[in-house]
Amino acid sequence: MNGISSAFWDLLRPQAALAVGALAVLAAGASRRASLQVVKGLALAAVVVALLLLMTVRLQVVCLPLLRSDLLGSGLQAVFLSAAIPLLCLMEPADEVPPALVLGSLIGMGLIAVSGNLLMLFIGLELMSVPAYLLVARSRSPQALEASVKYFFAGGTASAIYLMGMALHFGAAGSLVLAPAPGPAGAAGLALMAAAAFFKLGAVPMHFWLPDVYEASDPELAGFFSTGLKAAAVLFLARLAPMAAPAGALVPALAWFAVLTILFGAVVALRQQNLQRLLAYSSISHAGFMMLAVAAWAKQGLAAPAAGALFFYLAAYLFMSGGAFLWLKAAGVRTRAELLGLAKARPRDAAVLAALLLALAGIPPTAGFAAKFLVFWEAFKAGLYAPLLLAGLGALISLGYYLGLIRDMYFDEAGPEPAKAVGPTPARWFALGCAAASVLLGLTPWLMDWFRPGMFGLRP
Amino acid sequence: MSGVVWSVSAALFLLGLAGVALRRQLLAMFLGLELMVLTAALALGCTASLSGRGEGFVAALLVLAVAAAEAVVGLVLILRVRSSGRPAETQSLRELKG
Amino acid sequence: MIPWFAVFAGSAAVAFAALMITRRSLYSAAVCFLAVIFQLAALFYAVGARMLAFLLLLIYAGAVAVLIVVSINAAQEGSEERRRWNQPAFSRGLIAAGFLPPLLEAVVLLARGGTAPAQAAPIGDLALGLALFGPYAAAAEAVALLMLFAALAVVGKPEASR
Amino acid sequence: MTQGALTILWLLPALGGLAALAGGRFSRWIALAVSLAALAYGFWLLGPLRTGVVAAAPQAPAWAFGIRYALFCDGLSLSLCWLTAFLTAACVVASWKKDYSAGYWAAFLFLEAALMGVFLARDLFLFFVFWESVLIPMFFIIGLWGTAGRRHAAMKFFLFTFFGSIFLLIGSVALVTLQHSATGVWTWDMAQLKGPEGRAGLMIFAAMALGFAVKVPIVPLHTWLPDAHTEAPAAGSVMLAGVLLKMGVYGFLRVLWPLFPRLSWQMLPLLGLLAGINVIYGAFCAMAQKDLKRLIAYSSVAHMGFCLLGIVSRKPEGLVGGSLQLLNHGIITGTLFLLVGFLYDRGHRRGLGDYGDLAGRAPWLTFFFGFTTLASVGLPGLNGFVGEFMSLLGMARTWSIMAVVGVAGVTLAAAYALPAFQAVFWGAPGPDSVSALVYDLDAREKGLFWVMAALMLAIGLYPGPLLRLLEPCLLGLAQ
Amino acid sequence: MSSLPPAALLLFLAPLAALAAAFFIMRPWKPQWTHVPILISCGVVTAAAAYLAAMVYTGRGADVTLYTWMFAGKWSVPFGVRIDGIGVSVLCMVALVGALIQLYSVGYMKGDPGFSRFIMLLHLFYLSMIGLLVSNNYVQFYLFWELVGACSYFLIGFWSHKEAARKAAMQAFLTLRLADFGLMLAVLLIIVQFRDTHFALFHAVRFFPSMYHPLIGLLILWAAAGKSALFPLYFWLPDAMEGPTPVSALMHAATMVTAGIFLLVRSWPLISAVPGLPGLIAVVGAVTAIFAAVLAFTQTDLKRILAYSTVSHLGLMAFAVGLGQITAAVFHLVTHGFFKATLFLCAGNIAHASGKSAVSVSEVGGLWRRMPLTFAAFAIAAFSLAGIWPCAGFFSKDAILDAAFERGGWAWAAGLAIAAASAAYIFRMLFLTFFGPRPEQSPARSLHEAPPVMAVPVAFLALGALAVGWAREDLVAMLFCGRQSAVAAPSLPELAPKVAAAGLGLAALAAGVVFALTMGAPSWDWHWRRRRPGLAAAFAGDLGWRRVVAGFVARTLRVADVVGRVWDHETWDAAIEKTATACRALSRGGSAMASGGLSESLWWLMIGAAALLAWAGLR
Repeated sequence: MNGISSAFWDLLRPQAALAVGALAVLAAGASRRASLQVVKGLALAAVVVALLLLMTVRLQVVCLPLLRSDLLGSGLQAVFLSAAIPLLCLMEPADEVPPALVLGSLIGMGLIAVSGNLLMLFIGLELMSVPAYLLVARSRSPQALEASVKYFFAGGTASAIYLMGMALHFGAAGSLVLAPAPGPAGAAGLALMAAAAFFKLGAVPMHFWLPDVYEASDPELAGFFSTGLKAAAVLFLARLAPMAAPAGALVPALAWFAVLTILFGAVVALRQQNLQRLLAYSSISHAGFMMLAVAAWAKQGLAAPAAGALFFYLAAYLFMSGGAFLWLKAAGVRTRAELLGLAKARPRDAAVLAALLLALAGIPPTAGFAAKFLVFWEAFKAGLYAPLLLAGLGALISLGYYLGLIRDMYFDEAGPEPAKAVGPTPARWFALGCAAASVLLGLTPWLMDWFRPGMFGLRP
Repeated sequence: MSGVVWSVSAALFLLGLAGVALRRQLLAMFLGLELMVLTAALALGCTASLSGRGEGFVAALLVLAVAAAEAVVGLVLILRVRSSGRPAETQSLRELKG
Repeated sequence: MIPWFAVFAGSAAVAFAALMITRRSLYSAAVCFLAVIFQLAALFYAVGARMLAFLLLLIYAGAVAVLIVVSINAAQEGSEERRRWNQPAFSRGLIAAGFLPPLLEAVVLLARGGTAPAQAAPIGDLALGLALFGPYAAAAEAVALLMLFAALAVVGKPEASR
Repeated sequence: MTQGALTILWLLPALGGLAALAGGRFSRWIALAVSLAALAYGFWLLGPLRTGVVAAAPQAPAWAFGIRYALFCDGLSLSLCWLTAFLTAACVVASWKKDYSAGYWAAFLFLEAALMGVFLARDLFLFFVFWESVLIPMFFIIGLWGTAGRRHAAMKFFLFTFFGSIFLLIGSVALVTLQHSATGVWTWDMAQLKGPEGRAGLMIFAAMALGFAVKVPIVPLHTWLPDAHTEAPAAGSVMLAGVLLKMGVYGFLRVLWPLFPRLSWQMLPLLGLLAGINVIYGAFCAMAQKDLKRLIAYSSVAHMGFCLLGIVSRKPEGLVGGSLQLLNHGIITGTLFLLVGFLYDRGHRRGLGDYGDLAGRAPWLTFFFGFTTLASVGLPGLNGFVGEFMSLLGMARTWSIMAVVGVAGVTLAAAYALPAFQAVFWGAPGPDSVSALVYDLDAREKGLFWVMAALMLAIGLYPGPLLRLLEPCLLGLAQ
Repeated sequence: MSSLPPAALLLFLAPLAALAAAFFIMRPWKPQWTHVPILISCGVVTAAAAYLAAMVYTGRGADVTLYTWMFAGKWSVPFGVRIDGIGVSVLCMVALVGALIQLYSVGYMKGDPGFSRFIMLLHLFYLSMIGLLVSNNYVQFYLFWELVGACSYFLIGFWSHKEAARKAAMQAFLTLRLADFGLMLAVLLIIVQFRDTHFALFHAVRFFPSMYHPLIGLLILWAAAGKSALFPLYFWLPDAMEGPTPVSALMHAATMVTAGIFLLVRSWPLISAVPGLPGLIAVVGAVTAIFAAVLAFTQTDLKRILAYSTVSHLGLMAFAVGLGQITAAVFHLVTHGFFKATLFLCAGNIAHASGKSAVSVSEVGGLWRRMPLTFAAFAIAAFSLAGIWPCAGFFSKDAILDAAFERGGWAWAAGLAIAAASAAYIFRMLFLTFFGPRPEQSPARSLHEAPPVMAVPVAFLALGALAVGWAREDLVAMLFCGRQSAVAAPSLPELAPKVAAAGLGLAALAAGVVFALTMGAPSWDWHWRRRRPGLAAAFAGDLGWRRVVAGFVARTLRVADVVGRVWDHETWDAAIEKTATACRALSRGGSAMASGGLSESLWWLMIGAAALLAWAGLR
């Protein structure tokens, strides 16, 4: 192991744990003796160990041709690792493959978090996406296969576009390290790579795969996608941001795409009848806010508080959106019509969803508001005034369906086919936990103080 | 020499894109997809060898490996579509919309 | 001076790529794809990356292209496409055209004693291997994992079709 | 008055709300107890306020970004807190007989807590959090227990106010950021913040004023008011008209005037004009209404126009008069809505033509409605007049034309209030009138209104104590 | 001088105590006895008024502040009592007449279900009128001024089941509010101008006219015109007759309507400082007097004749004020209070006896035989109104005629015209009602003399109408002691025999002519109505002024409808609602974009990448 220095191991410990976990899961599955519960337990253990190891990763900047770590990276790593926990608990896999795939996807996300090199970024992207395609294919909904094929082809094209961008970048800069490349070729390369990042995030013109995938996959998987995958996609974008040739060159495009995403996502979600598809469009709208946060962060020369705002948004989003999808699983509700008059039939469930929706809408006492407030503030500090106003308008439009759902639940009488089926109780506990977190986290946005704003030093 | 390489890879990339976007059969689109990835690997490899930096070779090689992995997944999915009784074309994948 | 060899290989690659996406029948598309791979390998060779050329042929032509042909075959049973494959006139010509350029290139290379027409100094294959398992070990490891998870695609039947 | 003492004032109803939620059958008793306790505590706070301990320094450390949990209280805030507590208690008593679920009582207590928070907040961020949290309980009150069109009204109410508060949020963020770039200190404390000069200052002033204007409501942004008032349950309309409208004017008084002293004085022509339009437009709209609650809603628009006239004039009389009119309007319109609520409980109709000749059947209801209508019209001797007169006096000393418009508004007030009274209580019953269903007030309701009537008469004839309470904190804003 | 005389306090406390006792004790316990505490308080108030009059007569006035009402910054408004000549003289009349009328109303409203409510409302009005007379600053004056207006609304609309009563009450209140617009604005401008609203300020100091001054004067005139039914805003008074007769007698004859004139007299120092204003008041007064007298002559309903006669006499008082003779105006105000109240109560007796609330001229005739006492009282009051020598009216009207004579020119002609016209319509009413029933008249059988509780107050008032004139010098003396006014109001002019003769002559001539017209063979009074119905209708409609007023009201309602329904609801609110539907339409378009096709999504991906490339290239 002469070539691999000790620092190398420091950064990859969580990924190594996940890899070992994945292999263990496959081995247990192959041996036919271990039951599915054991397999899921193993996977869960791997994730927990990875989380613990993540704590030990020294948060300083380590620079190797391939790897580099910083607080934002490890912070978001914690986000998508914890996003996997409810998924692993609640998924009912046919065999041992889906848990392994989840671990594989987590490894991919981990690699994006610690990558300092465009190639590593690409491999992380692929390692995240390929298991995702398969996980979607294995979902129970009849259209699962269709969604996974769409996801595969769109994802494949995006990766190809990313590769072409990387090649152009390599042509211009001569190295694959995350550093700005001079000349038009570098800019073109960055543009293509950014296009791939926008695709992964679900930014508007490249978002068409997202609603189909979220609608077709199982609720808990869609929850994982909306929180875990989105956190990794944001991180992927955050890695690209400092590579703009003159500092902040990418920012105006990022800001205006963000506004387009927020508005389009909010408007289209108004009419959605399938709840998972509605939450998909709402997650597109929230992705817009995250893009705005990244733009603000890049515009302020990678200032720490902006990174803090981005992290807090994703942390809050983990509880809000993840909680919402888990609630769908717990309540066994699929369409908006089933929500009518739910408050009278199941007051506790309705209250949990109401709390989550208020958080998603960004109403003050909730974490959603604190997250939006921090993004608004950073956007203002970065001088993105017009995008800020339009983002506010998007938030207003998003109220239309968040409050619409609450209205359907509380103010209407039960519809023709009220929701009868009730999901597994652990799902209800997870949903309740997420709702509580998304409200309490709001009351103490000053949690940021614990992150010591100065810590988000991200020098390219 | 690099002019030739870049023009070839640009042409092939665009053809690959066209293949993916225009063809109706999934397998033809898949071929287009593979072509685009190969072109990227080509660009990387040739630029590396012309500019003398080894990093490009590693990248090209790994890209090929990743493309191979992707190919497996792609083909499995396409065959599943075929085995579920639907023709392997984009028209049969129209249920999820709105 | 104009690198004739690279130009010829490149233009052949582009020609076959164009042919590939225009052919209605998948079989001919697969054949054209193979031809493109050969030309790319030739281009690699022209540029001096002999190792890459060789690996490309090994990985792509050997494994992926075969997989594609098998899949096309599996995906077409019972359709009229299969019947057309049996008419020799049409596809055999294509195969011949596909393999003519590599043959010519091989002849030229042999004539030049195995060195690429262009005078680019070839990068040591040893350096490539060392880099792969030195600083880039993490990337190689990751790709290996990716291959593992991709292979899982085949395992088990999806719930939908059961 | 330590921070803790003030925190109790808004925390008590909040915890009460939680208790009421869990209370089940006893939740209405919990609600009554907590609201009365809050009122008593509010009055007790007068002692420390009177002994000059106006605002204890906020002990909370400066958490991230300069936001700190800081409350403060002076005459204006305390009087508005009294109003909130009093009206909440009145609502609880008024809806005592109705079989509402535990959520109803809890919603009122949460509403009271949020409103108290708005009036006590010293930190701009905390002010905004309370400002928006008011929306949630009100949204549920209108939506769950309202009348037929409640769903649409609740959504419209929420979206409208949220639209305003987006500008408020962006304005405050801009304010703090520019303050930081000027002084290098992150602070959200209203006392330390100073509005920037020049174009940026104007933009921030405009944004925040828009946020407050939606709540006042200033005319172009008022269309949420009639729907929300008409569809809300009786007690809901009381809180909506009684206190929520005051938040807008309180925002002008507490945030805009101190932060932009010179700019707000330069904006006098525009704000004065808007206030004048409010008065006249509200009066004419009220005249055209056929529904009793919509009429009272539009009358609230006119009355808030008077408060604005007083406050915009920046004369001592105007400021004190405007603030006093906030309290008066709260009591008067609160009583009116309670009465209409009782009428609706009996006749289940709100149209002017649906009743007629109730004087014979329900003399006490007629007496109280007449009494409150006279107060609403501004009959001297009752509290409506004192606030209006002083506001108009303030404006007369600043911009006399607007005072003329204001007095015209007072005259128009009679033109819409009395025909309504007459149509419902005196007029001949129409063909489909439900007057037969109406029976007179019972002891609980009469007691409630005797308290209200006594208050109106007392403030009308002897406003001294309230004026002494309001005056010290407002003289600083006079120009 | 500064110590508060206890009697002044009694003026407030007695009625308040009585009202409280009536409302909280008598009403629930024994409603039919509610008048007991009220009548006691009337007595106390009359006694207090007499005591204060004596006090002022001996030269001791008072201007004391009870407590500070409103205050902010440097400005404050007190709540106080001012006892001076003008106030006390009118106070005595109001107290006495009010007490007698409330005694009368006990009898008049005996059977009515709302008896206790009526008595209490009447007493509340009594309290507010007294408060108005003794208040010591404009804001407090405005308080009682509005309270009086509100009481008139509830009293006119007392019989709320009658459509006409409701409409009249609403019209009265809104017209008074329109007038109060003037007073409130005037008060505001006074405070802005002089920083203080005490009447003492205006009486003591000699001040110079300033920018707001003419406006304040005009607004005060506008307010007085509304309350005292001068020309533009008089139309509510005749309709106010829908209320019970005691209300008409007390409010719309003796007390409330005189508040306007009282305001003019109180603000005389202000008005006299404005150059053209007194002249304008004189003209308005004269026009109102003549116009109303002509209309009175053509009315058929008894109470409406008296209503128009009140309007005419108020015009006369305004005419006197306009001529600068505020002492004559006050003197006439006092005497008018007595004889007009008597006339109304006699009409009330007739209505009470005939059991109908409104009695038209055709339903009476030859009543002198059946109701001798009422006839006697009516005759005395009629003589007083016409200004015939022994009665009080002669002295006060003569004083005004002297002033008119001194001014000469149009004023003298107007004075004579008014004297003649007022004699004409009152004698017409006297002859038609009491003298031999005309063939067209069909008096009700049941007409009989009123019960003592109603007859005694009428007798007293008739006595007052007779005797008050003789107390001319004492009244003048009282007006000048107490709080001295810097602007010396000229004392009553001497009784010039020539003017007196002219006045008496005209009155006698008018009486003769009217006797001929009404009692003569071809009963002219009915004759011209049948021959020219158009003319009769014109007179009934106040020569088109009612159409003007109706038009104004209709236009206001139309404006309200346009603003309320069209602007606010149908355009502005609809526009805001439309944004919501626009969002939904956009949403339908947006979700249609996601057509589910794989190629389309790839196309969009390429378009996005191309856009980014263009952006990178562009920059």
